[in-house]
Order: sequence, then C-alpha cells, then structure tokens
Amino acid sequence: MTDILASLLIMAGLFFFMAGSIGLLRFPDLYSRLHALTKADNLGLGLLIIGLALHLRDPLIALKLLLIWLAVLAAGATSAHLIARHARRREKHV
Amino acid sequence: MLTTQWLYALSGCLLLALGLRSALLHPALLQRILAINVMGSGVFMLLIAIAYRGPGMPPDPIPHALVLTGIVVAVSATALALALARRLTREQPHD
Amino acid sequence: MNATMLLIFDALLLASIIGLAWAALASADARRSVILFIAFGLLLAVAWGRLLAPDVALAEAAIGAGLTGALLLAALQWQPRKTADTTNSEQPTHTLLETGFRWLVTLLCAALAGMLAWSLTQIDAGTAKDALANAVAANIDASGVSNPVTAVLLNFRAYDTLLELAVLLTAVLGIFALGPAQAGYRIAGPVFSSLTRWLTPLLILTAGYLLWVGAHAPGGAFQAGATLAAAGVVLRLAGRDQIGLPRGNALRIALGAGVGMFLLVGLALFALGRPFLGYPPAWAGALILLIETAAMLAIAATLVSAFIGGQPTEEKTRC
Amino acid sequence: MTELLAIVTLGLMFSLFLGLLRILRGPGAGNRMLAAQLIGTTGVAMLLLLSLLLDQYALIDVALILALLAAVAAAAFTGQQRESGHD
Repeated sequence: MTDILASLLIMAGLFFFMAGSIGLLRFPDLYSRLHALTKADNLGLGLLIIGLALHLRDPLIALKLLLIWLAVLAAGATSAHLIARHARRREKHV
Repeated sequence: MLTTQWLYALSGCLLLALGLRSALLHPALLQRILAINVMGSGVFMLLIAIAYRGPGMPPDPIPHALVLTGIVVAVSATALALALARRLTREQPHD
Repeated sequence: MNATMLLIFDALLLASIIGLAWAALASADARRSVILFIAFGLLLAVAWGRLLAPDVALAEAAIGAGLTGALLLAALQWQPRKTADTTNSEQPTHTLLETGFRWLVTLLCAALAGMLAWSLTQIDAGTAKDALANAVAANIDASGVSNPVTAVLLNFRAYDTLLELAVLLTAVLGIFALGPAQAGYRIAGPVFSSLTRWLTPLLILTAGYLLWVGAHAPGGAFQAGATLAAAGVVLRLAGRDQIGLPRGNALRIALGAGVGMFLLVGLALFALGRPFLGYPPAWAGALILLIETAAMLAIAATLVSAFIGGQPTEEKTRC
Repeated sequence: MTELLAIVTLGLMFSLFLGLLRILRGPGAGNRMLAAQLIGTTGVAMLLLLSLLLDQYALIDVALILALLAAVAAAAFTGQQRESGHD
C-alpha cells in the first residue's frame, strides 16, 4: 500500500521535473523561466524525496533526504533571487 | 570488458583527445586551462571504468584512490594555472 | 529490462558529458565556456556514482560544485575584455597552412584516442588485472579501516598520499609566490547572507562526518577537506573577512599539517623499529584517523588559499 | 519497484537533456546559469534514485553535498569583487 503511494509520488516528482525542463526550454524570457525552474526544485524533488522516504522506511535516511530537500529549496530560492537581481541590474545598465 | 565499461572507457578516451586538441589549439588561455581539466577527467573516467566490475560487484579500489587524489591535485593545479594567467594578464595589458 | 534501461541511461549521460565538454571548449566566449564546464563537472559526479565509485563522486561533488566553479567564475573578473566579450561574430580566419596544421593536430589526437582504446582490449586479455584488488581484499583486515579506498590511500600506498600532499603544498606555495590575493567580495545581500549562516555550520558538520565515516564507508580526508574548503568559499562569497583561514605562522602550520603529521607518524614508527609508515595493526585505525584529521585541515587550508589566489594579507582584511 | 526507479531515472535523464538545450542556447550567461541550476537539481535526484537502484547508500551523501553547494555557482556568478574595475 505504501509502495503504491511511494510510486505515485515518485512519478509525480518526475512529472514536475519534466514540466520544469519544458518550461525552461519553452518560456520566452528569463523571469518566466525562473518560475518554471522553481517547480522542479520545490515540487519535483520534494515529491520524489517523500516517495523515496516512504519506500525506504528508515528514519535516519529519511532525515538525510529531508535535509537534502531543504538545502536544495534554500539554494534554489537564493540562486533564483541572485540571478534575477543580476539580470535586472544589467538591463538597467544597458 | 563489460558493455558499460566499454561505454565509459571509450568516452574517457574521447574526452582525453578533445581536451588535448583544445589545449593545443584554442587561442584563449582560460579555455586551454579548461581543456587540460577535460583531459584529466577523461583519464579519470578511463581509470574508473577499468575499476568497474559490474553491478553488485565491489570495484577495484586502487584506481579509485588514484582518481580521488587526482581530483584534488587537479583543482590545485588549476588554481595555480589561473594565478599564473592572472599575473600574465596583469603584466601585459591588452589594450 | 533494468540492465537495458541503465545502458540507455549510460549512453545519454555520456552523450551529455561529451557534448558539454565539446561545447565548452569550442566556444570563444569565456563565460559560456565556464558555465558549461561547471555543468560538465556536475554530471561527472553522477557518472562516478553510477560506476560505484562513491568516494570519487564525493570528492568531485565537493570540488566541482564548491571550488572549481567559484574559482573559474572568479577568473572571469580579470579576463581581458576582448576574450570575455567575444561573440561568435568574429570568427578567426586561418590561412591554408594553419588549417592544415589544425587538421593534423586533430588527427593526431584522434589517433591517440584510438591507440588508447586499442590498448584497453589488451588489458582484457591479461589475467593480472585483479591481482592488486585481490591483494587489497586479502589484507584489509590488518589495515585498521574497512573502506578499501581509505586503506589504499592511508595504509597500503601511504607513500603516494604523502607525496600527493606535498604536491598540494607546492601548488599553494607557487600561488603565494605569484603575488597578492585577489580582492575579496562585496558584502552579499540579506538572502545569501542568511543562507550562509546555516550552510556554513552544516558544511563543517558534513566534513567532520565524512572524515569519521571514511574508516568504514565512502569518505575520508580528501572529501572532508574539500567540503571544509567549500565552507570557506561560501563565507568568502558572502563578503566575510573572517573565513576561518588562519594567518601568518598559523597558516603555515595548517598548510604543512598533512605532510607534517605523516612524517611525524612515519618517523616515530621508524624510531620504534618498524618500517616507515608501517603501522602496527592494533594502532593502525587510530594512527590513520590522526593523519587524516591533519590532512583534512591541510587540504582545506590549501584549497581555500588556492581559491583566494594568494597569501591572505593583514591590512586589506580590516574594512 | 526497481523497475519504476529505473524508468524514473531514465525519465530524469531525458528531462536533463532538455535543460542541456537551454544551457547551449542561452541567450546570455543568466539563462545558462538557470539551466546549470536545473542540471544540478536533476543530478541530485538522479543520485538519490541511483543509490537505491545500485544499492549504494553513500550516493545519498554525494547528493547531500551537491545540494548543500547548489547556491555556490550562482553566488560566485553574481558576486562582485571589491576592487574589480567596473561597477
């Protein structure tokens, strides 16, 4: 039962990764691409990690997985902020 | 050798050749430093592929040890090369 | 079924790695080359993991993501304007002789790759390829650690590792000789600064963890040192003046700690009538941990100094 | 379950391929950095799946290090050195 749920979560994670990549490729400008990217970081990896943690049922590994997700979340948000600010400054300069 | 080993080993050879070619021919200093790093990665890939023994089999630890130290030495050498390049740029202004 | 899918995975991963390397080296735009090279390094870490080399993958991850990228992106700041901003519009033109020469070099490189590939078929024919791996497996119980890579690095081939650390020391002395450190970074905005506040302790903790597990699982001085160095890089990028790197004599001691501890242990054993670096099995585990701790600090100090690009100076840091 | 993990790993590889197109196309360094960020996150996910698929739990530690250092490249890319000519 939990394995079915885990499978569904992992597949949903893949879906958001795909959506993020397609968005990155198809969206017209840097700012909208940023939004596509955060979907992969936040939802894609998050769902995948919850799925894997459910499947493994090991609290210690689950904790490590959670830490990985939090780190990617924070790094993703920070990078997005930095890159957007950098792009805005460049636009002003030109 | 296993198919997986062949795939990675041949890619390692290819990276070595790619890196060597650019290290010799690229006009810019920075890209030449990158090219030497690509060469190194090719050698690393070759070694790790040779160490591989198939799924579920413990790989040969000796190439792993070689590559592990190689990676750390490579980054130090890259830093030294960049420091040299920076000095060079400072001493001969381009414009 | 699974094997087939993994094979397709391998092919796609390798195609990406080679494609990125090709594109990075074909470009005349330094920024483009550097960013592609960073992505190349990320995928290499995945490849090492795929080939069951987690020790190597750990080092590649810490160095590729934490050091090489930052080092190269910092190098963009002093790139001569001409090469930094060149786009594909001004393709250099070659004379016929130059074109011929380029083709000759390309051909020779391809021939080298071909010969190397051919030599691989010869390895396969030999039977000695597992001799060393078997020797490691047979003696691992006496090595003091159960991670075979750590056993090779700090026991069976400890001489090599000692010299490897000496090479690192030489590289950093060369960097110091070339001139002053690069200018520090401006104080980062609140977002990155607050990330730094909890990232740095986590990185230090992870380095300690890697050092400790190195005895029985993937990890060890090199991976831990690289992770610790990454913490220093993060602090420097955030615009901090204090990035944990000691100054003056303390820095010299830190840089020499790896080689020093190795020699100290080796000579002490020598004095006790054992071969140089021939640990007594009962003490091997403790001695290896001692050397590894010193080596981790030395590697971290070396890599951070290398990132800074020179000897940290006293007066500039008091802003 | 391993079947599913293998399929998802392969799917992530395809997703990464799309990211590669953006890193090659740009335009400009900002877009390339975004793509590199996505490649990093996808790499983390692939390492986690590979750790189960290949029975190598140490790969989770590799993923952890990549995750912790995921912001370094962007910080180095946007950070400015104190005395670096242009402002």
